[in-house]
Amino acid sequence: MNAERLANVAALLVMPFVLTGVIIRVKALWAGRRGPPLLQPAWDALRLLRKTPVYSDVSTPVFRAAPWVLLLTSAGSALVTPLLGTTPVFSFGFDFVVLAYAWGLGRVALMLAALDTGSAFEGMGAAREATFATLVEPALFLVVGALGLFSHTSSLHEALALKVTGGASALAWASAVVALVVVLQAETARLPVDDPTTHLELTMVHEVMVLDHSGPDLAAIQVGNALKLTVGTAAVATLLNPLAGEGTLASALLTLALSLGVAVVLGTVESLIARFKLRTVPQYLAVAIAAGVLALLAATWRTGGLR
Amino acid sequence: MSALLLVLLPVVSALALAAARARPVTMAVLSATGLACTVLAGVQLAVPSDDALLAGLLRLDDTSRLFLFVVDGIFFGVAAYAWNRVHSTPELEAEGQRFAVLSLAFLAACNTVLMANHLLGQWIALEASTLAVAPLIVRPGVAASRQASWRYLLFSFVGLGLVLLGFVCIGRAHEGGADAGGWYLGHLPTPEGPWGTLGLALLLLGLGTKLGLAPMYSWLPEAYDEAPPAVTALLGAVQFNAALMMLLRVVQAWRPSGGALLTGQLLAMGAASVVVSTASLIATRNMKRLLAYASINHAGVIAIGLGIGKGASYGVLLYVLSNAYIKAILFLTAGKIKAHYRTKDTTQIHGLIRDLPYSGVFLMVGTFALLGFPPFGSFFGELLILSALVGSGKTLVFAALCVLVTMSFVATGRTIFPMIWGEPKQPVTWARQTLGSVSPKLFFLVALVALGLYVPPAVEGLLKAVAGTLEAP
Amino acid sequence: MTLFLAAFPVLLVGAGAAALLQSNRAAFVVSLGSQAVATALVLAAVAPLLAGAAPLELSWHWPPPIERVSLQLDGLGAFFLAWSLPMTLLGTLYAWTYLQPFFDKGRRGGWHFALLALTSVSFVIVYSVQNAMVFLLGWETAAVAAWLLVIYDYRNQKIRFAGFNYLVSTHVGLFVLVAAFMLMHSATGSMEFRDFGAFLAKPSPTRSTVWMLLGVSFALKSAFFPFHTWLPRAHSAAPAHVSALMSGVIHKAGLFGFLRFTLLMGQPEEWMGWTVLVFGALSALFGVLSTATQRDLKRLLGYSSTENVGIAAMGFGLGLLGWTWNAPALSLAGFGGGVLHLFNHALFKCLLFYAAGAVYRATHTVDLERLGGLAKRLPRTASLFLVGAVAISALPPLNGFVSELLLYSGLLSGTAPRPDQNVLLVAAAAGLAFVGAVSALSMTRAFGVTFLGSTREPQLHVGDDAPGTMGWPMALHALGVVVAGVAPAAAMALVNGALRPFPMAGAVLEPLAPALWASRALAVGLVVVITWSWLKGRSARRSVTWGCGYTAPSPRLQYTGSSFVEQFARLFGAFIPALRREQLPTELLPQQPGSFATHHADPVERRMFEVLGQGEEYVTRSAGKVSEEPRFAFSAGLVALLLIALFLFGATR
Amino acid sequence: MSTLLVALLGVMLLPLFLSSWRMSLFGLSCQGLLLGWIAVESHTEAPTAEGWLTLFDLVVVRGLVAPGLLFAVMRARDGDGRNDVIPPNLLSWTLVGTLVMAAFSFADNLVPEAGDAQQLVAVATAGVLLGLFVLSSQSGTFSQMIGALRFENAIALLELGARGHAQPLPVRAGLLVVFLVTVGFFRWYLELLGPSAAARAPDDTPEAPTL
Repeated sequence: MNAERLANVAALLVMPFVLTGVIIRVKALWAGRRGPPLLQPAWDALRLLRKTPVYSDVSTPVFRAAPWVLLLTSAGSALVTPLLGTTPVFSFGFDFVVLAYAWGLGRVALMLAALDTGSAFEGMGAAREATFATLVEPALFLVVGALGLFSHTSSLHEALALKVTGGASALAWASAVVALVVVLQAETARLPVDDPTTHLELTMVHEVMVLDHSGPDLAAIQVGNALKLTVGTAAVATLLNPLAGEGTLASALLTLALSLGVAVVLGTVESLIARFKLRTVPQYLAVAIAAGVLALLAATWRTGGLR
Repeated sequence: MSALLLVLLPVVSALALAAARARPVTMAVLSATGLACTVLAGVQLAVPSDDALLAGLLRLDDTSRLFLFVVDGIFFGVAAYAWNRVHSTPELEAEGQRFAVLSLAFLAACNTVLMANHLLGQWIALEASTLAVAPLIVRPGVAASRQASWRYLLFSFVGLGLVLLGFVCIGRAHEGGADAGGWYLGHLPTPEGPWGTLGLALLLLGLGTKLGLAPMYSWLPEAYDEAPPAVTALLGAVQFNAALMMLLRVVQAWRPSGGALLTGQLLAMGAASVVVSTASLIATRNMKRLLAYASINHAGVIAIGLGIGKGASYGVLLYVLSNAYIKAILFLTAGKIKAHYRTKDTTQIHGLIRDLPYSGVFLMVGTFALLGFPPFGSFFGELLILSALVGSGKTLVFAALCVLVTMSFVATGRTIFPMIWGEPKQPVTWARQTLGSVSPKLFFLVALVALGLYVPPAVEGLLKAVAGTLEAP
Repeated sequence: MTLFLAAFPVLLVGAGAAALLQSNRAAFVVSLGSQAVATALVLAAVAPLLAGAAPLELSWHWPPPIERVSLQLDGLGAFFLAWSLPMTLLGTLYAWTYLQPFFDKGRRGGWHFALLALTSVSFVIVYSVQNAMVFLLGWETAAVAAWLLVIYDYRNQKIRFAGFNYLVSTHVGLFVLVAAFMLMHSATGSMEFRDFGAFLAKPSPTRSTVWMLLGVSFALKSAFFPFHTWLPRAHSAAPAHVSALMSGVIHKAGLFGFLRFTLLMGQPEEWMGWTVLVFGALSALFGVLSTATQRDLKRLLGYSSTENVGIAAMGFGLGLLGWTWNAPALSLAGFGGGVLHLFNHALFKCLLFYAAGAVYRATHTVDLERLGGLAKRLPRTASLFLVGAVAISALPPLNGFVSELLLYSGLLSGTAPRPDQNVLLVAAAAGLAFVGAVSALSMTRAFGVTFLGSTREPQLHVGDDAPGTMGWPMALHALGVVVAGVAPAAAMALVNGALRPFPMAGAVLEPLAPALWASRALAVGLVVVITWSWLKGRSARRSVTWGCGYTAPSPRLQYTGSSFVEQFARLFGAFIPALRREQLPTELLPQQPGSFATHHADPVERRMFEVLGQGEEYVTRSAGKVSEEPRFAFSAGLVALLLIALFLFGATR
Repeated sequence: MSTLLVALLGVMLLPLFLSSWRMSLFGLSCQGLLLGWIAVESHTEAPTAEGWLTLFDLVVVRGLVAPGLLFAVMRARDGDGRNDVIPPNLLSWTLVGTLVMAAFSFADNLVPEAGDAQQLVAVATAGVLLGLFVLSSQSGTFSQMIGALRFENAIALLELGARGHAQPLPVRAGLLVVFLVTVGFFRWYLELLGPSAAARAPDDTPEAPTL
């Protein structure tokens, strides 16, 4: 068991930068460019760590603490998710509730930091982030609750390792994948919900909240986001991986491959479609909620449903 | 023997005051007589003597002893208030003289009603009390008060006429039998057959008019509004209880035989008067008229309580007694406030709690008791009546009563609370209220709280006995 | 039992003395002293009960109409008393400084402190009495005392209206409660709760009606969704400590009443569990939506009481369901979660209201649109408000998270007998998650807009931070919040005492031990991170906030409370109607400044006032028609006479 | 006996249709006298003290004293002698007719066997209903007094019919005294208020302090 935990910790250290690098590289390829080296996000983080931060004279200690709270909660949540398809570093009953609410704490810290700077743009970003979060949370609980009902468990990694046995569990599995992808895109500010590389503050959601952060704080936020991306991708990969629960080397490698695959898909999606209008994003998030409800209803289906 | 004094003493002092022109001592004699009657009633309460007087026309039993003590106590309070008023404003001398004579005659008549053992005799005493108080309603120089006084007399005349008609009809029910008993309480003719039922119905309609219940009640707001506050207190607390005593005698006597009609008509009239008074409470802007409609509301609830009977009698008695004290306090305070602000319009009066601390507190506490807040007797009385309503299966009436009482609660509170706590418009200075002028109301207040929280065992025994007589067997 | 009984006269004497004393300081000391002695006495009597001693019984004769006054102090009553009285004590301490401006203007505080002692008396009565009449007496005393406390600053008409609105609502609640009691009294013939219990044990249509009536009256007392209209007005009008006590402690009597009668009833029916669960969820949803959109900080906290009471009711609903499916673990998770959340809510709600009081004391306004950047002037209040805000949004390290985790462990456990029931429970869990997210949004908005950024109204004068006597109650509540979050076993010791009278036994928190260890680890991490970043950043370079090159930034440019929630409010516009008052500039070069303000009204209240207004106008019109002329009365009499004759004809024919 | 009753009914109805107050008062005194006559007719046994008292009450008090007192006041102040007792329109006249017919059908329903007793009850009920009808249609003080006195006479008539048991003397005397004092008050109020409820100008004298 310790070998798996060590592997998980190693994955936790490496995967965030690799996945972000893959997404950036795929977008560059679609745009016909070679794109930066795969580990560029790591180098950026190191560069920022060496810089000295500059704080707004309006801000309070909350501004200074928020990035590190985000990093702490994202790292904490990563410890609980099955990065390599097998048992994560820690696994206990209702761990995904702790995960969801830890992400909530990180998000609240970031929003407070945004409001602390007293700038109109950051307030706008915090408002949008808060509104989208209110739609993402119920979707996450519906999906993981439904999966929990299927596999009669309350811990995250057993729920994700769903065995598709009948029509009902197939439907649940499919709608869970759709819902988790949408939740992943909303949480980690990927297109079509939010464009990380845009320069026009009025259109940003996540980036505009971190406008005023500099130096190590900015690095902490970027690593925190990368960690959330890893957690989301690993969850989707574990769900896609047919032999998720066995804990063999093959299933670990398959999960890694699937994670990279998901990163590639995300990069492709980002390259091909533009960002949704702000008014339609809630409808897009409603798709995740609908998928969650569908997964939940599948649990009551006669064939393959719960006995 | 001492019971007879309760009637003779006021009559003698009334005659003395009428004859003599001794002005300054008049009010003192009035209050002294009031005090003497209260003490006598207290003595009767302590050592009950069950002798029949005046060839059986008057007799003291539990009900009359209880009501005698309460009514005379309130009369003494009103007399003390009047004495203080005359003492503080000398130009009321003449009016004080007239008030003393007539109110003593009124007291004598009311005491007779409370002690009567013969229904027709009781009727005569009630008519006499009406005649005694009618001229008191007239305030010199105010045309509306003359109109109100005439209407009061007219309605009483017609109401008591109906009662007499009822008696005649019940008498006819025994066309053949040589019924020697006549109208003595011990052995009354039973109202059965068409004549009997008609008689009982007319009787209740007439008494309802006298009590201010539904169909013919429009005299009450006018009379309570136009009369001087001391007379309003007499009307509301003393005359109401005298008329109620006659209704209690009727209920005690004929509940077994005419029970169904009794319940039906009392419930109907009670419910109708609660509805009408709630509507008028919401609409009125005049302070004394508001209190008048509130007393119609309470009369309605009492009628409903008497109508049900089963289990509600204790509640009804508690409600009646606390109601008497509440009306005494509120009418006297309303008088003081009107004299101070020169207006009865509730929207003009503000900041009472600071302008007139004593009256403000009395109005607040009186309104609390009026609306049925806990520490006062009316709270438990109302609860018992409501529980008996539910107990006897009349849940529809219960629901309607709850809604109506809440609506009247809102209407009364909405009008009176801004008066108590508002922002005082013009700082009018007023002679500091001495403890003397306030002591009668203080005494009523103590009695009110005692009725609510802790009824002394002696009084409790009496209340239970009286409630027993009102219950259906 | 004598210890407990001694508290009653002590409080009454204290209240009486405080009312009569002329000097405010003497009245305060007397009231505080009597409450302190009473609290000590009650805690001494209550402690063994929480540890599991047998309930104390006592009854003695009282003249009618009460007949017998019987007291029975069991675990449930002990739990409520254990924290109600100390919190009222802290409220009285807070009141002394908060009311100083009034005392300086010559206002007498004697009555106010007396009423605070009287509120404790009503707790002692309501939480221990077994006789219906005395229960109603205690119930109404609490209502009247709270009303008189709310209208302390009676000079202001809005405050008087809010007080009267509250009084009428509680009076309606009292009538519904009287209806339920009298139905049971007529069925059993006695006023004792023990006999009511015997009647309630057997399922029957009357039992269901009585249960519904009790539910409505307790819902109105605890301000559940359709009956909550009195709460926000009363809280924005009342002094801060009165709002804190009312929404933290006094309105918990409703939930106590519900638990008391659930115990008396014994085995519930399944539809009762679902009704309470759905009713609680509805109340939580509506409460949190209104919390997100209010402009007035105290109204905002008032609505969040409706939300948290709804969450506690979801726990009770879950407990009832577990009881009917005889799944003890589920039932314990439900009742345990509900009662723990009720206790946690009392802690952090009082903290938040005290902080709001400190804000009002410093700036004389609680309107979010004018506040901002108060953290620099009121550091202690800001940090304590932050602790309360994090706790109320149920974020991990603090106590709100523990009780919601308990609820989730019940809702998501999947131990219901049929799959469709499990699905409904998971849906309820999703609803709870939505409520948690929106509560996070509203508390971020409340804290961020009030304390962070810069003051939106430049000429707003901000006074100094809360002095000692206001600071200590806040600090104690914050300490309670942190301890209940990090070491929930302490809070569970109280809650287990409350759960003892319930038939199902078992460990409540043990299955969640690893999750709680995770949140403790997170707490340690947070402390390390916050202190490290606070030390590191003190000496850092400072400059202007990045404004994308805009040269003339002004504090008015900041996101205000309404703009923060504008997109969210548009999503849920049906539930929270937005009112706009605007005076837009018309000409090309506008001379005078335009104005624009948005308010979010409470749809239930607007509808209620609309209906009441129509009714009153109709009654006034019709009452006006009936003239005072004797003619009308006599014609009515004539009609009555003819009716009697007709009735007689019917009889004789 | 029945002719007397018919005469009494006629005396009750006639003044309603005329508009002079003299006719109303004259009607009242006729009613008193006829009542006395009926009392003498229906009680042939030896006259007792109560009998004499009743006769005195009917003939002297109701027949002469009451109308006389009111007559003095009305003559002193009244101008053109016009005073309607019921609204002078066909609707009120038809109502009077229906009320009388209702009284008769009520009587034969209540007292099955036809005869003097039934007729007496019918006329008495008609008197009660007419008295109340006058009261419920007039707001003038004088008309209200006429209505009240008609109502009282009808009760006295019904009482005559039910001569079942003798009242003790003090009670009968009490009834008489109370009626006399009431009529005295009627006279006092008539002087105070004036015959018709003309809307007097509201006296704006500052309100004197009252008790």
